[in-house]
Amino acid sequence: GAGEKNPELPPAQPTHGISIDGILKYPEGFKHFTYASPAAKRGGELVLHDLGGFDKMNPFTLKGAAPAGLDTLVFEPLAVASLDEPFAAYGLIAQAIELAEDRLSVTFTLNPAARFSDGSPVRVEDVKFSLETLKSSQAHPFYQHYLQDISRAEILDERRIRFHFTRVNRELHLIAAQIPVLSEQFYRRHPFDAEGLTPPTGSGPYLVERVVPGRTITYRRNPDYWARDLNVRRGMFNFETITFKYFKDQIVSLEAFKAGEFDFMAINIAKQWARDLDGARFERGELVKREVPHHNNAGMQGFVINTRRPIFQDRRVRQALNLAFDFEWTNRTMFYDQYTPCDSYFSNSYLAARELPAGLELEYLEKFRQQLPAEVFTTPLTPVSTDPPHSLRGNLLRAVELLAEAGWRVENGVLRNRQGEVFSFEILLDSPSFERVMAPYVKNLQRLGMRVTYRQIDAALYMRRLNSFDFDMVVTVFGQSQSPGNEQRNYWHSTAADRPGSRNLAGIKDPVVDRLVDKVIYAETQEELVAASRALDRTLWYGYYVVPNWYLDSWRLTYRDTFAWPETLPLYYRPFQLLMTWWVK
Amino acid sequence: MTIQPPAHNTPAPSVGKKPLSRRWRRFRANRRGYYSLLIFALLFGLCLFAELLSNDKPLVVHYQQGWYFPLLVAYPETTFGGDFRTETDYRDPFFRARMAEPGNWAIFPPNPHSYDSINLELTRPVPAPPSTDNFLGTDDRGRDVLARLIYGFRLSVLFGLGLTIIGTGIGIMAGAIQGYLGGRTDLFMQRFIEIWGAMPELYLLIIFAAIFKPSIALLLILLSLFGWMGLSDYVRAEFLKGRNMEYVKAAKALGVGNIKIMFRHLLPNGMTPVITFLPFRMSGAILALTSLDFLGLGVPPPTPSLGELLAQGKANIMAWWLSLSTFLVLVGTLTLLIFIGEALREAFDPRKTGD
Amino acid sequence: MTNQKLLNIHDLELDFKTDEGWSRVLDRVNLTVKPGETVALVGESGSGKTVTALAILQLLERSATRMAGRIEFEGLNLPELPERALRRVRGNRIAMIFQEPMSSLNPVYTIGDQLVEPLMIHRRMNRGTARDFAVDLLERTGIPNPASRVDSFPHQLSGGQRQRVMIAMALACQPALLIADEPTTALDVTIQAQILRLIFDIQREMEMAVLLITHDLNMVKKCAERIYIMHRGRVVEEGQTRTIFSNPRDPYTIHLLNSVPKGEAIARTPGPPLLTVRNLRCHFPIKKGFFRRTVALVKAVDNVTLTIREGSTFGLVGESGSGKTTLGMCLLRLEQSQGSIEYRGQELLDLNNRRMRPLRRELQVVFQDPFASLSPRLNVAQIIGEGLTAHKLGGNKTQRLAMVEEVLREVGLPPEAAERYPHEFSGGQRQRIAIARAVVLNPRLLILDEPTSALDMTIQAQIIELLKKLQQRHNMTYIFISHDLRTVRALADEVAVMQNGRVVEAGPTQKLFSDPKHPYTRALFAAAFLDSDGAATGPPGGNG
Amino acid sequence: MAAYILRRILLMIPTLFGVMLVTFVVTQFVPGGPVERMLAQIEGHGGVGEVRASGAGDLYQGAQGLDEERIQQLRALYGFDRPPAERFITMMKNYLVFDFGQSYYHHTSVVGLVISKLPVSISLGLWTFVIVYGVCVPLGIKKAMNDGSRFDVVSSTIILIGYAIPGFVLAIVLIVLFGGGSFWNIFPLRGIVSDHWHELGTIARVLDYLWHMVLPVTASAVGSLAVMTLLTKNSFLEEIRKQYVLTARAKGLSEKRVLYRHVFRNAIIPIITGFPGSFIAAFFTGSLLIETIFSLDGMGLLAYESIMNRDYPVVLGTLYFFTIIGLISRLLTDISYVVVDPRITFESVK
Ligand SMILES: Nc1ncnc2c1ncn2[C@@H]1O[C@H](COP(=O)(O)OP(=O)(O)OP(=O)(O)O)[C@@H](O)[C@H]1O
Ligand SMILES: Nc1ncnc2c1ncn2[C@@H]1O[C@H](COP(=O)(O)OP(=O)(O)OP(=O)(O)O)[C@@H](O)[C@H]1O
Ligand SMILES: [Mg+2]
Ligand SMILES: [Mg+2]
Repeated sequence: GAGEKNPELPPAQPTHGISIDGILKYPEGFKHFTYASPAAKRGGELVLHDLGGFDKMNPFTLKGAAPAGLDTLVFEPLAVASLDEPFAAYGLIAQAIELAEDRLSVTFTLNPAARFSDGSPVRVEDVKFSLETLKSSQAHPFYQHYLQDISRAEILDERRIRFHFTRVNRELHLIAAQIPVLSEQFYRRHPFDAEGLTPPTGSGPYLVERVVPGRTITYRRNPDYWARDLNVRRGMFNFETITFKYFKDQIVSLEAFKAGEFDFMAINIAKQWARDLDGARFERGELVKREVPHHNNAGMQGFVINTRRPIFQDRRVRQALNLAFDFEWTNRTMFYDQYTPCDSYFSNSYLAARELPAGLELEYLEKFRQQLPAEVFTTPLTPVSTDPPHSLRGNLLRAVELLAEAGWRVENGVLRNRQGEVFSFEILLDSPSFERVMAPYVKNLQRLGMRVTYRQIDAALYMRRLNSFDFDMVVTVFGQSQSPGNEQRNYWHSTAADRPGSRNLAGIKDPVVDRLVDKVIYAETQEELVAASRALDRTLWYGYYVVPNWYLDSWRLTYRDTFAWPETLPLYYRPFQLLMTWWVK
Repeated sequence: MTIQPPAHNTPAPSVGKKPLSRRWRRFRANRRGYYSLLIFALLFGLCLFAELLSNDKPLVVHYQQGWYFPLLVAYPETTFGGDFRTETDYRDPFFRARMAEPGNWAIFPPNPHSYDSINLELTRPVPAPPSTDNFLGTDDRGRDVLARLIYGFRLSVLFGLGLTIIGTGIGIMAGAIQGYLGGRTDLFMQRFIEIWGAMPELYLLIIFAAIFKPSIALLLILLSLFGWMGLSDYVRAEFLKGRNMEYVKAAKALGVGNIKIMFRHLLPNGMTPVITFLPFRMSGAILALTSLDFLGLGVPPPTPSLGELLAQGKANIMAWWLSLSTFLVLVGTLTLLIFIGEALREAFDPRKTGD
Repeated sequence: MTNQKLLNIHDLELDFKTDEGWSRVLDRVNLTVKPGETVALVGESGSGKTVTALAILQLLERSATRMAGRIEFEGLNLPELPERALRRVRGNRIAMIFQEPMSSLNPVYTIGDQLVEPLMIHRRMNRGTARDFAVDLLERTGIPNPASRVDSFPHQLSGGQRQRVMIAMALACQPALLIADEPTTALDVTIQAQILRLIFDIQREMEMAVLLITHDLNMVKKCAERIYIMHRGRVVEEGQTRTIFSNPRDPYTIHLLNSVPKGEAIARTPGPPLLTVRNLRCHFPIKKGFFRRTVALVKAVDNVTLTIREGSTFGLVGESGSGKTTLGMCLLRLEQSQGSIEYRGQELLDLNNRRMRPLRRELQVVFQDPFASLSPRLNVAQIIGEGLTAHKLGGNKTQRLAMVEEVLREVGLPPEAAERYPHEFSGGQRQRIAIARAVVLNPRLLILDEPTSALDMTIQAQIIELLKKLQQRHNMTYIFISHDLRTVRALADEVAVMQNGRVVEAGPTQKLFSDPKHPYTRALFAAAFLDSDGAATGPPGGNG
Repeated sequence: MAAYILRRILLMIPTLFGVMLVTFVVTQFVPGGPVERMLAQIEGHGGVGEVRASGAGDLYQGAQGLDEERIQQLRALYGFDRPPAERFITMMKNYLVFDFGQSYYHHTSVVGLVISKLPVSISLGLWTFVIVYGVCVPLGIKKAMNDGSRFDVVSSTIILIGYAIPGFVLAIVLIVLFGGGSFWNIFPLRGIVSDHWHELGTIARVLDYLWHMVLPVTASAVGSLAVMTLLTKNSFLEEIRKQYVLTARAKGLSEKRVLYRHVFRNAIIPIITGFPGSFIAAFFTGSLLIETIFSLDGMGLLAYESIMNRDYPVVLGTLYFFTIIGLISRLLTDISYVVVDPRITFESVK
């Protein structure tokens, strides 16, 4: 948690790191990240896998697929995010970072030692080139969008470069610091969007050693890596070589792992975790599996109810839909009890609302007491449960009551309203894996008299219907970072509700939500941010816009038992990031 | 002097026996084919009454002196003193508690599961292996595999039959016309087929999936549109070859019309590909459903299809009861069909006598 | 004893499996052939001659037949011989000329390819020598232009030419025993004589024995040393040719020997012209190479002009391959032709298919190769009934069936034949089915292409009686294509002689036969009627 | 015949045009184009797994997808800012000179893409093709000879079992059994050659290649045996009782020669008919599932992905190319009918 009082603005002198709230865990001159061990041994090889294939060596263009690892192993940003702070980055290529007082520009001072793998120094021109290239139409449009508020780069002198912003935003300087630095020289020789598999020149810890097109890529540690002993790199990137083998089928890749084809795998299917990781190698202890906790913000995964549809406009109806989902049964029979129900729009995060509102949070909510349902103030966020003393029958009976209050009654086995309209809707799915979850849910809804169908459609068609909000219910996850920002407007704000392509899938148009979203976005301090997020969390929760699903607060990892790791785990990370702190025993 | 009829020790003069009955006799003479047909007909007949064999509704309920027939009438749970006004879930503990009361009873079909009833009392994770409750285990969402097999077999066979009949019919027609008439007709119909055959079927399916609600009938129509072309090439070839035969000339000399020549003289002699492909088309139709299910373009979810089971079998390779039982049904069906086809071929081949 | 007898069939019994059960076809047949000897096997159509021949070669399908008895050949009991050893006998030691040469050749290989095969296998010749040898053989069978003919496919040959190919094939390896099943039925007398001479030459050179199956008693008289007479699957009589001809004992033999076509065409007043043919031409392109370019033309029918009068019989004779069959096909528009065919004032060549179809009932044909002209998957009732249904004749189904049975009886087949399929009949029976099929429609004009070639004398006489009766009753017109000049003389009112696609001479039968003008006609008649006196070259005889 | 062939070749032009037009028109109506597909990919739809990916320390603005302006830009990139007719004409002009353009999706030209997939497809296709025809024809003939015998029934049952096992199930089973994960470690799981193939000697290379081909070829061939075998068997049964077979036997030919020379050519027409289809299928269509499971980069996967990804240049380009091949092979088939059976003509019925 955070909540310490901050100075009004971040200091306007160059610092070794930056963060969203100005607080840095690691002081100037720190030795290494705590989740990396200086005792790590260098050497050894690591073999990994990925699904699909690759056909290019530039991770920053639109078309094609770049090999896994290329962006993090070969390219480097100006500053590296630390994995145990909500949002902080420490200089890598940029030795010092200076956010202007007006927050409309940031200045990076480059580390004079920074070198590309061809030995040439990293120059400010390269940084400028990187920004311009990524913002150009040669690069993936995502970058144009992402970097749209960084208007231009200005070279101040040989080592200093300033990025100008078009508007004030808490995150912009962090975004700027994330820009990967490309070698202008290299891309002068090899056009940015050229075809082919020429290994790129970057400044990162690894070099592309060998490529078998589409199938295998091997990286070897750059012996002359300039930042080998830099604090942000110490104890990391320990393997001598890292190889990615490509598979096209998930099940086969698991078999291959069991056959010893590669060393490490993160499992994202509960059944595989519980059932398929067995065999001689596991018994002998050659392969082990381990759940590693994390604190990533799990956001909210759920069945989104499209409130643009007349039948879903009544909050009681949506609550009834909530009550019909039997999470416990689903989790037990389908997921081997591995998941935790989503209990917040910021699940697994300090931003999630707990208990009853208090303090600043209550203050925010108090203003809207009239417009808000009473539960916001009286009941903590609790997921629907069928565990005793609750039961599915009880929940369904409660749903019947709610529906009746909303004017829906069963006649001849069918749920109808006063006009005689039938309660029917369709659930759209984009992959078959959710069909099995829907089957029992739909059965339960049918007991309420609803006519519900579910079907999977092709991804492009799905996208089209999503963008035009032409659906009744879909499964989605509202992803959240450690520091919610502008994207919240896109998720919940009434202006997004009518904008095709927005992520306000539920069609929320609630003035209270709008105001709370603004509070989140314009939060000046961490405390404000937390309070606003929690208030928003409660408001959304009791709007019953989604039928909450579940999340996992750990990574399910299985690997060859040859690795050693640092004692301290990071907090917010992905498996590959964790793996980069490991070494061979 | 009168002329003696030539030697004949035929046991009994058989005047009046129609070629059809003769073919039937020949068919029966091939015991393998005949029994295959019997078994297939039996299985298929049974499946037509799948509701009586495998259902989550009891056949008869005796409750508080009243008689109830849930198969025919949908009784709300309130009938049995329950809470919901929607149809009773007869597997619900509530209902079973009612039945446990003295004087009340219910008779369930032999396999008390329907294709879409989810076993909510499962204690083990799904897919659950065979048990006394689910004879062939459950699929990955807790539904009974046996029930899905029974219903899936029915649906798949009906679908396969439909597709086969339509596809074979059109294929024979198109091939016969091209092969027999030749010339321009052949030239242009072939070009048409080439263009038609290049139609991106998947896109059409996607387009239709966007416009209509997916259903078996829609799939049947769509797949029928394209399912005939392969066969028509074979029939065409047979007709191209057959039309030069002397007996065709003879038929022409008799004044027999083109259509009759095609279907009376040429077709029976060019049936080889048709009969060979018949069983495979049936199973092909079943497998087509599988691959479409795979893309989410198949039958809508709770519909039982063998394809869906196969897809589940792939996703749960260790749950052998899924793949194995489906596979056995497929092999069984196919083998029966092939043997039937073989007997059929023999029945139509007058030269073949006995084994 | 074994070196005395080349072939010794002892108590051969044979049953065919039918849908109704086993049906006996051969009943205790005993037959011997000595080396170099010519033995004739004669008998009624359907009596089991062909089956006997096939049994000798073990060519009957094992699953569909049941066999008992011994067939000894060169001391080997053939039924017990393993397949390998049999193969060394077949084609090499025993060769067979099949009765239906037209259907017996593989349609997709050139005759050359088929001819060289036994040579390459049994004589181990290489392809080139074998081919030269084959061309030479063909030459000796009288096929004109054999060097180019050898690349023809069977369907490009006339009936007689195909038969000669069969003969050449059988003689290729100079076997010890030649089984000749009606070897000359499709051949005109001149060629016939040439073929017989060829056989005798080889017989003399190689001491080849010949088992001659035929219904041509003249030929038997002329060639055979001994005769076996078969009737209903039994050998009813056997003996020296001379003895049997002079002193037949079995009633069937007597009956058979007496049935010689007799009489002449009944004098009739010629009716109005039914069919007038002017300048009819039919040319077949010979195609070669990958692109099948036309390299030559076969003028199968070349500028033919004829008039056929209603109610008359028009005999068409001529050399094998002279275009008789093709002319018949052209008249029926089954082959494309140029010129003019006027039928009852209507130009046939101008009619489209739809308008032609009703006329088909009036214009009927009996094909030269009856087997090929019968749909293999239709039974006889369907085959014969087909025309009736096509032209909506004969009322309902039962009536039609009655008509079918009636016509079967008329051609001498039992009514239960209606239920059987073409392959279950003997050659002569199939021929009669083809005749029945045409006759049942009661046509105005009937083209008969060698209608009696496979029939023994008794049946032949019966069929000719039938034809005459129908002519009288319905004023039918016949075009009678035959190489059997005696039958032609007995039947035809007018005769045309064809050679190389042209009609070289035509006129009233009497006049033509008594005073042939064209040298070819003269040569033809000379051959035919000289032989009948039995004065011509007989078999030189073996060492019997 | 020459005229016929010429006519057929000339007719290929309108046919090809028709094929392209029809397909192009259909693609115009497909809901959700490459832009949507790209968006879906950016937003990570269609994945497996019951927990959707969520942020892990990243800035989360990326999750918003793209704004309208960017989407328009994408549209322009794919050429959708121009009217369909214009696009079609440009496309056809380019196709005439075999310029197939760039994939929407992969960072390669269509031609390059196809070429990169061919080694796999040809390997799989060739072996499957060879095995299928090499096994089916003799087996079918043998079955025809022994029709109804125990051998016939048993072999039928076996090939039917092979047919009925869906390819992907078989493939997975093979992998589980022989891939080393659970049972025996005998065959490799991935690719057509090992990664270090280039460092091997010639013989080792060949062995390595064959070693890699065993499982995928087995998986793809097993299912294809049944149809072809039974087709051969039935075609032979149709011919085997004809008169000319008797003649051939009477000549004293060996059974083999009778069957393979005399009957074969008469019975082969149905087999030839299936040829172009299975040829194209084997070499160019490939098998999506086999390729996926054995991690092979072949045409099957490409075709499927480009269809699902709405990668129209690849869809249409490959279609154009394969249609040409298809048309030619159909013509060849027809010509081979005439070669095989001289009685066949294509003239209209008289
Ligand atoms: N496959 C068969 N099935 C049943 N019966 C058959 C079969 N083949 C021949 N027969 C019968 O066997 C008998 C003898 O036939 P075969 O062919 O030997 O006669 P044939 O003496 O050669 O007569 P023809 O002179 O007419 O050729 C005939 O009655 C015929 O109907
Ligand atoms: N389809 C064809 N292609 C080429 N030549 C053919 C074809 N059909 C027949 N011929 C040739 O035409 C000529 C006449 O044949 P046709 O069958 O009319 O003779 P035919 O008089 O009936 O002889 P036969 O008495 O031997 O039956 C023969 O030389 C034959 O080779
Ligand atoms: Mg005979
Ligand atoms: Mg003739």
